[in-house]
Amino acid sequence: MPVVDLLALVLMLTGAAFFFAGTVGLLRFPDVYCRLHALTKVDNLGLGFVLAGLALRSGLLTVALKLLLIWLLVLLASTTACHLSARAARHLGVEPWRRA
Amino acid sequence: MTAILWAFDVVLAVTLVALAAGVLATASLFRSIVLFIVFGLTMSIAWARLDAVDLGLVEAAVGAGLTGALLLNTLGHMRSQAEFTPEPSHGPGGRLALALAAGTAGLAIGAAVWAWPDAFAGLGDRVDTHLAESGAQNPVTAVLLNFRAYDTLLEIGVLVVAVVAVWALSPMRGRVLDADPPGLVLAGFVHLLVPVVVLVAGYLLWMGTDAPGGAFQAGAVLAAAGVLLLITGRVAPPQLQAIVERGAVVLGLVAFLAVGVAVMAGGHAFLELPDAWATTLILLLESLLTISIAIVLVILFAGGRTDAAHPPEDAAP
Amino acid sequence: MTLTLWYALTGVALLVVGVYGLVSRVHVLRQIMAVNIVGAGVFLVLVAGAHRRPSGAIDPVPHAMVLTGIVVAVSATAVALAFARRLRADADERTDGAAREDEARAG
Amino acid sequence: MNDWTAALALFLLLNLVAGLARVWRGPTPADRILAAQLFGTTGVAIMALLADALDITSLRDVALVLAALAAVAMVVFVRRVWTGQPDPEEAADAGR
Repeated sequence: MPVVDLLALVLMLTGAAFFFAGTVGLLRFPDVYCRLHALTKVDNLGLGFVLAGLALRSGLLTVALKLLLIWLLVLLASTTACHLSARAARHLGVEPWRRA
Repeated sequence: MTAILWAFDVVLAVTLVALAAGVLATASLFRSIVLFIVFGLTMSIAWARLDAVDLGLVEAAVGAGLTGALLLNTLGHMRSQAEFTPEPSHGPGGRLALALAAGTAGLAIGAAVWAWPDAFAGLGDRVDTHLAESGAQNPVTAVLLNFRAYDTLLEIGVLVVAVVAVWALSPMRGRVLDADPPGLVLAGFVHLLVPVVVLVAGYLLWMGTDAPGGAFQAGAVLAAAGVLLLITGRVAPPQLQAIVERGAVVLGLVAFLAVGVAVMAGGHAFLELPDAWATTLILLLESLLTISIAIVLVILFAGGRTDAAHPPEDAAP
Repeated sequence: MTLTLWYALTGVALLVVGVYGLVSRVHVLRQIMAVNIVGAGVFLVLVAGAHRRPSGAIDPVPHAMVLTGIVVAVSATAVALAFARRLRADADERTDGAAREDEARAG
Repeated sequence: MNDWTAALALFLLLNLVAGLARVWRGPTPADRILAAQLFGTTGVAIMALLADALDITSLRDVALVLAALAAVAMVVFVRRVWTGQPDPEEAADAGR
């Protein structure tokens, strides 16, 4: 396997690990505020790694730029959605979790 | 390779059916709607798996931007009143009968599908033969704008009729919407995102003649940007009073008819695009259709005029 | 089992679930979603069937039909939702007095 | 190496399905609407991986559309559905 492909594979596997961690967090964290971290931070890092791996695999600058644009758009959307849903949850009266 | 993709197909199909069942089985309407949004987005993965990229694009735009927005919007309108009415149940006998009837119909259709011949060219070969003279490299665009332009013409007609129908059902009393300022983060987000979305729509439109993309995809994406502007109060709800607004609704239909009739001057049949002009005409039609489709979808989302004479009852702060 | 058959049968399954939901559920929003699920099932059958050309390419005609179908489904959904809202608004107007009493009692 | 990207797409699809359990369980509406966000990240990744696994480059455009519209459902939710009142249906659900 060429070095570039190997590097791409490592990047994508790292991304998959982050996605897995995000899913575990989404299912296991105690309240919506914690779960937002899993979904809008961890998963985004995972997406970044996966897209970086794919960009490396394609070997084309245009493809890499398109994937970068996709990642930036997702970051923008996630950040906003995280803020909006946390605010909505607070207004809905969802109490933040505290260790009992 | 194949085994992996098979596993993918199995997981995808089971997920789709489970989501559909969940949408219809759950007690909470809100949960139902969220599952329905997810169902639509999962369909776009299925389209990707079936090489139907054009459909994946439009489903992604519709699923992420429009259907969910329409349903959530209606739920928001309906929820202001006493809402929760438990579903009357049919009783076990009735449910069993209904399930048996639906299952039998499914078995019959399933058997018909099972009996399909494995190889079936359909109309694909004829499209391939004439693709070069259609004015578009993307066969789906060639079918939509040239070979079966009648279908597309009528579809634009359906969109205009939908606007008329929605408008005929208004005005209605409801809650005052979009009055609160959106907040700094949301306002900034919309400010940043809308130009990018417009750019993406333009890209899909431009790509449409050669690759997956085109008027419907671009129109649906553009409509989502319109929904964002509407919902954050950046643009006022359409009232369909101004000639510009009304003109935009019928723009696609009128352009389509005009082109269809104009080619007849050159001795062609109605909507028969002359080969030499086909690419130009398709691009022109698609551009106008994109604008029309986007505006119609935004107007459908807005859902009718607001009645100034009868202000909504909870308008007071 | 081919790709075509698998996805076409998935479409049939969606059709069955949608039809059952349509006739067994009462809330109008859920019925509108049921109609959309039936539509999705039909689309899936059509597009799966387009995947059978001997050349391995796809038949673009069903794709184009489903593309228009999706957009028509969205506009039909919008009209149905406008009907639902109008029905609800009219029903509320009739029961306005009763609702106000309820509110007074709850408050 | 398309095998690898196909396998990763399958893995992420399973992640997505597992995440959907959160939609079902809730408990708050904000938890449920997060599912739409799940498609903004995991769905985009699946689409980009499929573009590579199936050799259909234009699937990246689908990923682009998903990414561009990822937050629309959430925006509609906070602007139209959230009214600050407790939801009678959610209460009914919780009691089940």
